[in-house]
Amino acid sequence: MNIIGLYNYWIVVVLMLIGFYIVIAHENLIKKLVGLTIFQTSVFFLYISMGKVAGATAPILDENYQIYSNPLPHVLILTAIVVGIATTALGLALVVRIYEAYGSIEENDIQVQDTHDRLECQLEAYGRQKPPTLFDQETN
Amino acid sequence: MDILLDILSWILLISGSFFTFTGAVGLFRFPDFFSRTHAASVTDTLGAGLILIGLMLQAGWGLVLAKLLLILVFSLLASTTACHAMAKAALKSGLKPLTYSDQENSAEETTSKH
Amino acid sequence: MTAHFPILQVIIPLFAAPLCLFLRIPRLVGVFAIFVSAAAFLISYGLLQEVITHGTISYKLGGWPAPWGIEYRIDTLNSFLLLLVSGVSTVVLLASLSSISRELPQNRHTYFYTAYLLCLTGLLGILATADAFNVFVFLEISSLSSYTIIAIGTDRRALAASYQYLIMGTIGATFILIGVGLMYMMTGTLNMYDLAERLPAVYKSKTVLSAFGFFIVGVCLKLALFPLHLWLPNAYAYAPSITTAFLAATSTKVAVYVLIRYIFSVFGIEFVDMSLPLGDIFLILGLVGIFVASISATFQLNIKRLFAYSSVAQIGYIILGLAIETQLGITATLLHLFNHALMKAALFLAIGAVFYRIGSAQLNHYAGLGKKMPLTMAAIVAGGLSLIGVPLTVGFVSKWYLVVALLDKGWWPVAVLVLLSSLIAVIYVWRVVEWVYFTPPRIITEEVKEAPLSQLIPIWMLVLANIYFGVDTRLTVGVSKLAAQSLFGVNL
Amino acid sequence: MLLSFLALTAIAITRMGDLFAVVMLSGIYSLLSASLFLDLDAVDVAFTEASVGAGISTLLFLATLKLVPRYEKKSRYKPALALGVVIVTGALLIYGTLDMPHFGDADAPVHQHVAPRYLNDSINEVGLPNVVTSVLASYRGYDTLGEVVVVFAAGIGVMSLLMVSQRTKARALTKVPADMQHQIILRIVAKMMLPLILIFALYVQFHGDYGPGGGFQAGVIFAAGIILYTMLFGLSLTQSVIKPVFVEMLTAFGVLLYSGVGIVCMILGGNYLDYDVLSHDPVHGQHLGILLIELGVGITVAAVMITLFFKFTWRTVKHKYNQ
Repeated sequence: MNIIGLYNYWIVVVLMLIGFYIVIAHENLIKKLVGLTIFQTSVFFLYISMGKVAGATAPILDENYQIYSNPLPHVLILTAIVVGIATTALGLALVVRIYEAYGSIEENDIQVQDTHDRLECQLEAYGRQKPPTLFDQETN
Repeated sequence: MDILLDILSWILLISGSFFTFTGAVGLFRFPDFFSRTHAASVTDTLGAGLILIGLMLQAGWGLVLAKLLLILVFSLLASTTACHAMAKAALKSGLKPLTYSDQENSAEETTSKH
Repeated sequence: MTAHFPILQVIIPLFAAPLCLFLRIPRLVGVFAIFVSAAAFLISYGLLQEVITHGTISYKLGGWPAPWGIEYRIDTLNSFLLLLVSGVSTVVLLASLSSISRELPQNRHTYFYTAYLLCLTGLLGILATADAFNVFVFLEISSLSSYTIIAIGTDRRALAASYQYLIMGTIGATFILIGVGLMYMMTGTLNMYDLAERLPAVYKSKTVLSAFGFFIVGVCLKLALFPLHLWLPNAYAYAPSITTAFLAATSTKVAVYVLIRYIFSVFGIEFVDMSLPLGDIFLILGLVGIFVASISATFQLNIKRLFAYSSVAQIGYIILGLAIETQLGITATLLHLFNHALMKAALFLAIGAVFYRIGSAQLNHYAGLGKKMPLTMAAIVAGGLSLIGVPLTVGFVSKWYLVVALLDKGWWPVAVLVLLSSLIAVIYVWRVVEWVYFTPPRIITEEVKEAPLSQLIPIWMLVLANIYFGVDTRLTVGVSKLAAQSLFGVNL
Repeated sequence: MLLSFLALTAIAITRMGDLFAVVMLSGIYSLLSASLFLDLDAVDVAFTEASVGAGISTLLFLATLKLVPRYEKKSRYKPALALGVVIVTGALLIYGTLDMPHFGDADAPVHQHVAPRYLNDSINEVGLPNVVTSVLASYRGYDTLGEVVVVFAAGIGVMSLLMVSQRTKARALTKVPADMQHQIILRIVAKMMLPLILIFALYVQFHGDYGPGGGFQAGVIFAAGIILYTMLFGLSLTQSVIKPVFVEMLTAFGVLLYSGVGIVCMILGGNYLDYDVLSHDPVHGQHLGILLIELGVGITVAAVMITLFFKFTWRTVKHKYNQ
């Protein structure tokens, strides 16, 4: 019984994890955003599942029905979906600009270019006045 | 009368499902893009269309019937146009249909439709 | 009208932001934004007075009673922070008029101010609300607009930084969403105070525990607690100066507020003690964060990055105060929240003023600026001293309270470590001083003049506030104590 | 069954290197989710997910793919650390599910505490059959305002990030023809469909009180109609019909309308967004308030979506022109 009652949630958890994995493991900026969408959509399932009542119908009042599912999670998720698309849109705009500026949408390439920039600044700073005693160890 | 309608609608539903199924099989089994598009469009038109008509027979007179009718009209319009656009885009981007010389004779009839 | 203060506070910037798009004349929009922010500041001052004299204010949005509708609830803690956020925002905006015209193309100004006001709306909304889901919505308002004001500049690295922040921030927000969902699942309510009443019945449940876990991790991502801070240094370093000053002073502070609010008012300290060694986790992460970030700061060449790392370190101090879990500790945390906002705003504004003149934030370009821009540089030094915690500055007050709280708890090794870490702060502030005062000026900087008055005034307002609140601690300490008391009072 | 489909799609997405396919799959994922939402009685959510998730978001992804490389670079990503984080998260989640009320259980706390009032009293207090709309627009109307502001904020973000100067626009337009000038069938069908789409959007907008639908969905559908038109007839023609500046103003106008309704409520003596005071009869006031704010939502959402599409398309035109 325990297994059946929770089965639905477990699948949702698996979906969330797949999305989450895409976000953190992949280098491609667009793919990260797709992963983010999957991650968020899966969280929506968590909410909607908890609002479901067995044998109920959609929460639109009608004389023919007595039991309705819980409307509150639906409202929250409506909000969350719209927030999700807003984030995606902004993220995509950033990706477009990043590609124009760096010529790549792979996280690695971008980091390499950034580090390169920073090292050049350091050379300029210490090149003439002081030897470079301390290097920036930071790699992120 | 009711039973007649019921039987008719079930026939339609089942044949619709059959076409949907063949469409899906075709999508996987056909050799090139254009023949696959053909299979997919069968799903959209014949499959979905028959199922919708079957459902309409089940629905009886009312708002639901009208809605199903609208869905039918729109899906016919939209999916055929989309298929057309897709095939055209593929052709434009340089994808050539398979011909006799590439493949055995079975490919010919599917490709010539487009 | 006073009855509507809690909502007006948030609604004024919210309503003003879209109006900006209609005004369209950049300068006008800037002035308009200043007035809007000042109005929010005045209202929050009124609110603080009201709360101190009459106690907690509750406001029912839409006229619906609390668990059904959304409630705004203002008490000492959040009115104090509302005052801080709107105040800092106003001062920063004063400096923005000239600074923005230097750093942004003309046609982006309107968008900048719109996004800025939206960000302010979001932050104020998070502070004022008593509804768990509403926090998520306003968090997203402030986050989305802060991604915008970070990326809006001309530095390409800001784009990548903003993207990184977007990913991390959205993961954080989604974790918060999961946390809220699980809490809702167990209690059936979203109102914080209703949650606080209903949660004890299900304290033992594993679901509540994981809800708590998700919520905390989500918020910690937002407040850039070590090791979840990776987005912060880049975002602060490459954003326009005004953005940096504003966000550094406010956005992480608001996240800390959410953390405090949930730990103390919603879950309750007993639950936290019972379920997780959160105090120890925070203690360790706070300490490691302080040291790692401070040491990283000493290696930075970009002065904005330097102080961004120092921000991460300061978050460590703030979390340390939380880890103590005593009234004194919370007082120290709140004090440091307030004080750190003052000093970072002053510092980043001063850096912005330098950028206005020399167009760079590289430390080596600061060579010899001590003579050219004496007032601005004096402000940077004052801010730096405050960061170290020299007496007569605000930094001293909060570190003093932190150390006292640590000793009171009996954690004297930690107190020693805190004092030691101040030494690292001395190192990185000294590096700045060395470049500014003890290096011969470069040829390019020959022509540099003092920063314009429109920037000096806000900078020195903040610096004087730094010194004033370092000497006269009645207001800040009083309010922090009151807030800490009320936090512990709720759970008794 | 649907859930397994979803899982399969998600796994396919992780494996694919072709971003175009990834985006299409994510559209399929959204559509499957929408069916699942429908199955779980969340009709409004299903509607929104289908129009927003499967429609607009796929469209935006495709618009971006026109501007960036289509294939993911195979690189050595660090699956060990990522897997670790994911497994910890998953463990925490699974651990959390152990004490959850069972799926579909009517006695779960969720159904006992706050929700019953919405289901039992909203018909008297707000007077709408669609409880989701009542809660969305009235009980938790402030959240919805926040959500409109989020959309607006995203709109502002994209506007500021993807600006194209007037000069480039004027010059580019003379050189770059619309993509689909030659698609005659498409154009004719689209011309037939467009008015119907717009009418459908209006229906969804104003029927949201009684059935699934409302400002968001309507806004998105309306925008989809305009976007369809833009894709087929070119930017310049669309922009001579709908001025971009005007659309930008509209994004702001929707937010102003929504928050303005709240302020009017305050002036009339109620709390913020307390529609009861808008009319002598509370239920009538609620109706009026909800109508207005849904309109505000619809306007902002539609305007933002159209603006987003314009901005992305302009970027594409600019790139082509520069080449």
